[in-house]
Amino acid sequence: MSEGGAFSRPGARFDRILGAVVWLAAGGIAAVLIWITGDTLQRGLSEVDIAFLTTEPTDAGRRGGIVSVVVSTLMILAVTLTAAVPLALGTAVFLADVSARWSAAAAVVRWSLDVLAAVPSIVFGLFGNALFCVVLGLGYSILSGGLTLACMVLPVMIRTAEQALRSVPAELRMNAAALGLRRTARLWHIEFPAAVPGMAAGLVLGIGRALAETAALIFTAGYATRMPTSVMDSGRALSVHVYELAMNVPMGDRRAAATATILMILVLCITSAASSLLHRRRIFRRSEA
Amino acid sequence: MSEGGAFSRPGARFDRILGAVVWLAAGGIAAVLIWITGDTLQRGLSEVDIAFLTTEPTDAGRRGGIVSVVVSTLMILAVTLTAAVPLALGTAVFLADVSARWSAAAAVVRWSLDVLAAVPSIVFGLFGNALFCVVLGLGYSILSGGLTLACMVLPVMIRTAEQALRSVPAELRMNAAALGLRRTARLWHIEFPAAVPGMAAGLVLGIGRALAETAALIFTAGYATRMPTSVMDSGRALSVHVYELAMNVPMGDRRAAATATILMILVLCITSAASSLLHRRRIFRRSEA
Amino acid sequence: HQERTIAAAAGDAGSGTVRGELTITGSSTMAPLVAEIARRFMARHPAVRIDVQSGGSGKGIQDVRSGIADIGMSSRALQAVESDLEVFPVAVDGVALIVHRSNPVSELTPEQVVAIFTGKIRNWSAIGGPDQPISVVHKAEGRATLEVFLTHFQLRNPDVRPDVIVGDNEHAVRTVAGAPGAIGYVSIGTATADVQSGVPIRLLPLDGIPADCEAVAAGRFPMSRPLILVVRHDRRPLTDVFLRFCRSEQVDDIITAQYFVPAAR
Amino acid sequence: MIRTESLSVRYGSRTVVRDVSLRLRCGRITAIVGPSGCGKTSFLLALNRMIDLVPGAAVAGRVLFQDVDVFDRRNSIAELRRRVGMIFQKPVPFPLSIRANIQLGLKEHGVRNRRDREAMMEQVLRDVGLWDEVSDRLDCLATKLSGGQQQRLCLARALALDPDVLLLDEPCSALDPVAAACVEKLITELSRNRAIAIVTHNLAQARRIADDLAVFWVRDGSGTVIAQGTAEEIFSRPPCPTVSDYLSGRTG
Amino acid sequence: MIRTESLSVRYGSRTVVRDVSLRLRCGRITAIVGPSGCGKTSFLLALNRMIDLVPGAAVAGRVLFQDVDVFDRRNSIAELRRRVGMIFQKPVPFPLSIRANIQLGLKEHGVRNRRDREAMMEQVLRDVGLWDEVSDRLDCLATKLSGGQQQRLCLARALALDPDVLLLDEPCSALDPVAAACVEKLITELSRNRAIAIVTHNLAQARRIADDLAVFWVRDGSGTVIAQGTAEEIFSRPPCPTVSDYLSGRTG
Ligand SMILES: Nc1ncnc2c1ncn2[C@@H]1O[C@H](COP(=O)(O)OP(=O)(O)OP(=O)(O)O)[C@@H](O)[C@H]1O
Ligand SMILES: Nc1ncnc2c1ncn2[C@@H]1O[C@H](COP(=O)(O)OP(=O)(O)OP(=O)(O)O)[C@@H](O)[C@H]1O
Ligand SMILES: [Mg+2]
Ligand SMILES: [Mg+2]
Repeated sequence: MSEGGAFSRPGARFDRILGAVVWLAAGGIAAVLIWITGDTLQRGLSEVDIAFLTTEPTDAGRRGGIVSVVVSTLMILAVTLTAAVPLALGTAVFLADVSARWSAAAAVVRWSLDVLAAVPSIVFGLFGNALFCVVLGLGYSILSGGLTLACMVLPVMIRTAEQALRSVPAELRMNAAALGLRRTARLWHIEFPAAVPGMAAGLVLGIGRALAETAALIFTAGYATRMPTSVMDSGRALSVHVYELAMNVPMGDRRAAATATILMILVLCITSAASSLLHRRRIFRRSEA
Repeated sequence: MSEGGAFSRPGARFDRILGAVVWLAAGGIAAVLIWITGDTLQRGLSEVDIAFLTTEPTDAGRRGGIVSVVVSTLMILAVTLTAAVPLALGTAVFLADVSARWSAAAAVVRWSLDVLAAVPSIVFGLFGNALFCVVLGLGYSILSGGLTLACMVLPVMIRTAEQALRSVPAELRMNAAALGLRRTARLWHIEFPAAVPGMAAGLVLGIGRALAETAALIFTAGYATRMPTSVMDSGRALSVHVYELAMNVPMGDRRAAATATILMILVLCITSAASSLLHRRRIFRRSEA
Repeated sequence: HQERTIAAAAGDAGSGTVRGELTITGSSTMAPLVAEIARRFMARHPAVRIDVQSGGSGKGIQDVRSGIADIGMSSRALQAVESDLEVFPVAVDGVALIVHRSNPVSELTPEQVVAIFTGKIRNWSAIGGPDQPISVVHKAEGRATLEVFLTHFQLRNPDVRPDVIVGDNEHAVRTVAGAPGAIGYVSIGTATADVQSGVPIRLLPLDGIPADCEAVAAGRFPMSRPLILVVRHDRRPLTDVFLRFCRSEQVDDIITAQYFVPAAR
Repeated sequence: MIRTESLSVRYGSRTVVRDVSLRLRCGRITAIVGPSGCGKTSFLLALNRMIDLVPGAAVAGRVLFQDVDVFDRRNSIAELRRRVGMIFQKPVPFPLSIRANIQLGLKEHGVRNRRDREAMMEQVLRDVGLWDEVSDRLDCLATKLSGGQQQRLCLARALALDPDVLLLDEPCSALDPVAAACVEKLITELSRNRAIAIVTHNLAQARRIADDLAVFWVRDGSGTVIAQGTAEEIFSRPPCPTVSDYLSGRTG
Repeated sequence: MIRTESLSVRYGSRTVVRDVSLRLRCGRITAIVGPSGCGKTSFLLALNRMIDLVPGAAVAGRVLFQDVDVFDRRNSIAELRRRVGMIFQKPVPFPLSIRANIQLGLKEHGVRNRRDREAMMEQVLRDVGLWDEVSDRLDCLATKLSGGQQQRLCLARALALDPDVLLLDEPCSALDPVAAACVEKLITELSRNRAIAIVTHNLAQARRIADDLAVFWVRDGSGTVIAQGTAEEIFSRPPCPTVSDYLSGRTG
C-alpha cells in the first residue's frame, strides 16, 4: 500500500485517507463507549458487591440489592425473544421470499414496520397497557411487558433478517432449486445458514433495544420490585430501575450507576452468548452427517 | 406446488405449512400496526386540522398546534443523520474490511456497539447532558440532542451496514482487486452499491429510533416549544411532546394522539423518501458513463 | 386494639387477618414513597399483596375511575371535573427556589423573582450579585410544581421568559447545578436530598422562611403541593385499611426518609 | 422422455429462444451445440422450469415430460426437478462441506439411512473421478475446491438423486482431458436408461458421445434450432452450409 | 518479464504448489496444463498477489516482476495488479451495466476523458468479438449475459487496462469454437509485446498458440512443475512418460 517501491502510484493517498477516516470513526465509537461506561463505572462500581447482587431492593432502591430486578429483566427478555424471534423469522421470509408475487401485501407489512420502528415508547406503553394488561386481562405482568417489547423489537429483527436472506446469492437458491429441494428445505439448509451472521446482528440489536427500554415497561411489566414467581407477576426491569433511581428517588444516582453497570455487564454476557451460539456453526454441521 | 399432478409428492405439505406460518406472521405484524395506528388515529384525527399543523402550542399543548415541534424534530433528525451516517459508514468499513488484521480492535468496537445498543435512554440522556450540554458548552440545544441521538442510532446503523458490506460476494471483491482498483474505488464502485439495500434498511431503522426517542432528548434538546431559529436553540421533539401530553398534562391525551398521528405520517414520508432516494439506482448509474 | 379494628374493617374478623390484593398506580413522584409504605404494610399483613405501579398522576386518576386500580396517586390537587373521586392527602411537598451554590445572593423578594422570571432583570448584578447573566430554568407546562409556582407569584405562564425548560425535579436540579447563573424551583424534598449528597445547589428562603422540611411540616412554608391518594366511593374494605395505614404515624419515618413531609392529620 | 413443442423463451421483451421443438429420447445422448449467446442455456432452463426463478423470464409453448405438461400447475415442481436433473454452466457448490453438498439432496428426497447416504456419496464421487482427490477432506468447505473439482462435485450432486433426465450445461468445460474422458464415459453409461442433453462447445466431444445432435443458431435476433437429427447424419451430411461451416470450424 | 523462484503456496497446512520456478517471457505465450486440482490457479493467483485476498493462503519463495519482488511491502499492490492483469476461471461480471464493467477500471486508472473511454471500450469489445452481440444493450446488467458472453466481457475488462502481463485462467472454456478462435487470435496478437500465461485444458489449443509450455502435476500431494520448455520441444520430445502419456491423452 505504501509508496516508494517499483510500482508506486499517487492514488494510494486516497487509500490512506480512507484508512485514517475509518480508524477515526472506530476510535470515536470506542471513545463514546469509554466515556459512558467510565462515568457509570466510576460512580457505580463502589456500590456493587455480593449483597447488591443477591438481595432485593429496599428503601426505594437506595438500600438492598437488585436480584429480583435482574430476574425480572431476564424473564421479560425471555418472553420477548420467544414471541419475537419466530414472528420475525416468519415475516422476514415473507418479505424476502414469498412476497414477490404479493407486492401490495409486502408493501403494507413494510410500512407497518417503518411506522412501528418510529413509534415512541410511550405510545407502545399505552398500547401494551390497553391491549395486554386490560383487553387480554394479563394485568401488569412480565408477560404483558415481554409481549409489548416483542412488538418494539420486531422492526429491527425483521429488517435485518430480511436483508440477510436477500443477500444470499441467487445462484445458491437456483442450485438448491435445481436439486428439487422444496422451499422449506432450501430455507432451512441453504438460506438460513448463509443468513446466520446477519440474523445474529439483528438478534443482538433486538436484545439491546429490549434491555434499554423503559417507558413501555413502566406501563406493562410494571414497577414492583418483588421477586417474580411467574410470568404473570409484575416485575421491574433493570432499565426501569435505573430510571427510577436517577429521576424519582432522591440520592438514588449512585445506585442508578451501579444498576447501569450491572445492566452493561449483562448485555455483554447475553450478546456474546447469543452470537457465539449462532456462530458455532451448528447449523452448518446439521446438514453434514 | 399443489398435489394431484403427475409428479406429486407428499412433502409439499411442509411448504404449505411454511406458507401459512409466514402469512400468519406477516398478518400479525400488520394487525399490531393497525391496532396501534387505529387506536391513535381514532382518538387523534379529530384534533388534526390546518391550524394544528401551522401554529405553535399554547396552554401546555392543549391548545394551538405543533408546527414548532415538527420543525425542531426535523432539525434534530438532520443533525443526527449528519453526524451518524458518516461515522456509521466509516465504522462499518472498519469492521467489515479493515479490521481483519486488527481483530482485537474490532472486538473492542463490536463490544462497544453491543453495549451502546442496550444502554437505557435515560443514561444516554444524562451522558449527553454532561458531555454536550455542559462540557462542550452547547447547552440545551437541538445540536446537543441531535448528537446524543447520533450516539444512540450508531449501533443499528453500523451493524446493518457491516452486514450489508460483508454479504457482498467475495468474488466481486476479488474481481475488483484483480483490476487493480484501490480499496477506496472498490468500496465506492462495487461494495457500497451492492450494499445499498442493507444500508437503506439500517438508515430507516436508525431514523425510526431517532424519531421514537424521548428520555435522551428531554435532557439534551429540552422542552422549549418555541420555534427554533438555529441548532443552538432548545427545541421539543414530537416524541417528547407526545410524552408530555400523555404523562404530565392533565387532559392532554387527545392532543397526544393527534401528535402521534402526525409523527407516524412524518415517519412514513421520511422513510419512503430515504429509501426511494437510495433505490433510484443513482449510485449504479454513477459508474456507467 | 388497632389490629382488631383493621381485621374487622377487612371483613375477615373470624381469622383476624387481612387478605386480598391492591393495585395502586399514578404519580411517579409518589411511587417510591407508596411502594415503601406498601412494603411495610405487606410485612405486617402477609396475606395482602399490593402492586404499586407508576405512570403519572393522570394515569392514576384515570385508572381509578376505570376500576383498573384501587388507589391512584396524584402529586397535584384534583380538578373540578374530577370531583367524583375521594381524596386522601398523605404527604406535602414544598416548592422552593434554587440557585447554584456559588451564587452569593441569599434571598430574593417576590418582586425580584417576578422580575427575573418575566425577563425584566437579566443579570445578577442588578440585585447585588456578581456580574453574570441570569439563566431562568422553568418547568414544562402541565407540571404540578409549575402550577404551584405560578399561582404563588401570580404569574401567567406566557409572561415567563425561560432560558431553559425542564421536566422532572431531578432535571431542574441537574440543570441549575450545571450553570452558575441559573435559577429554578423544585421540590424541597428532592433539593434537600441533593444538597446532602453534595450537589452544588442552594435553596433560597421565601418570605424569610427557610426552605426546609420543618417549615413545610409546620405549615409555615408558603409554596407547597399536596401528595394525595384518590379512591372511588365504592371501594373495597381493604382499600380503607391501607388508606388508614398511609395516614397513620406508622409511616411517618418512611415519608421523612423519602424527603417529604407527612400531611396534617 | 421429454419433448418441447414450439418452445419460446423471453427475457423482458427480448425473445432469445424461438419455436424450438425438440425431443430428448430415453437411452440417447442429445448434444446441443451453437455459438455463444444463442439460447442453449435458456432452453435447458425451461425444460425443468428453472426459468421460473429467473426474474423477467417468460415461456411460451409446451414442455412435455413423459407426456405431461410440466407447466401444469398441479405438478410438484420439486419432484419435476428431482427427476429432471440439471447442472449449470458455472458450478456453484453450496457453502457447506463436501459431504453436505451431496447428502443434502439425498436426505431431502427420502434416503433416511445414514449408511446408505454415505455409500451413495462415495459411489457418485467415484463415478465422477473425485473420490481420490477429496476422500480425505469430506468435511472441508466445498467452495474451496478447484474449478474442475467444483464442476465434478456439482455433477456428482445431481447424479446422486438418480434423475430420469439429465441436462448438462458444459459439464467438461473446466476439466482436463483425462477427467473429461472419465466424465464422458460416465455419461455414456448413464444414458443407457436415461435421456441426456449435453450442451458442449467441444465438437470433438459431441462427435464422440452424442447420439442425436441439435444445432442452435441466432436468426433475427433469437436463437432457434437450425438442424436436428442423429449425430452421425448431421456430421456426415450437414443440412445447410451454415451448419457444415460451423461443424467444420469455419464460422460462428 | 515475470518469474518465480521456488514458489510454494499453502492453504492452511496443505501445500498445494511446491517449489515452482518458472519464467514468463515478454513476447511469448506460456501455456500451463495439468490435471484438475494440481495448483494451476493457485500458482497464477500468487503472481499478482491476488492470493493475499484468499483467507488462509500463504506463499513462500519469490515472485519477481521486472526484477522487483512483488511481495516487497513498498510496492503498490493496485499498480502491480493493473500491470499484471488476470482473468479468473469463473467469469464474474460486476452487477453493473456492461459499460460500467469496462469503464470502471479505465476511470480508476486515469482515463479522464469520456470519449476516450467509450472508444477504448468499443475497441476491446470488438477485440473479444462481443461488440456485435451487446452493442445495442450496453446499459443492461452484465450479469444477465450468457456464460460465454460473460467470459469474453471479463477478458475485455482486463484488456482495457493494457496490462504488461496477462494471466488467463481458461479463457475459452465457455466459448464455442469460432469465438475461441477469435480469442486465440487476439491472444497471439497481444503477446507481441507482452508476457502471457494461459491455463488451458484444451491441449490442441496449447499446441496451436503456446510458445512455452509448463506441465503441472501432483507429486506427494502438492502440485509442481514436471516439465517446462518451449512447446515444440515438449510436444515433440516429452521429457518423461507421465508427460507424454498426458499430452497424448492417455492418463491424468
Ligand atoms: N437473465 C437474462 N436476462 C436477459 N437476457 C439474458 C438473460 N440470460 C441470458 N440472456 C441473453 O439471452 C441470450 C441467450 O442466452 P443463453 O445463456 O441462453 O446463451 P447460451 O447459448 O447458453 O450462450 P453461452 O454458450 O455463451 O453460454 C444471450 O444473448 C444473453 O445475453
Ligand atoms: N481456498 C482454498 N482453500 C483450501 N484449498 C484450496 C483452496 N483453493 C484450492 N484449494 C485446493 O488446492 C488444490 C489446487 O487448487 P487449484 O485451484 O490451484 O487447482 P487447479 O490446478 O486450478 O485445478 P482446476 O483445473 O480444477 O481449476 C486443489 O486440491 C484444491 O482443492
Ligand atoms: Mg450458456
Ligand atoms: Mg483452476
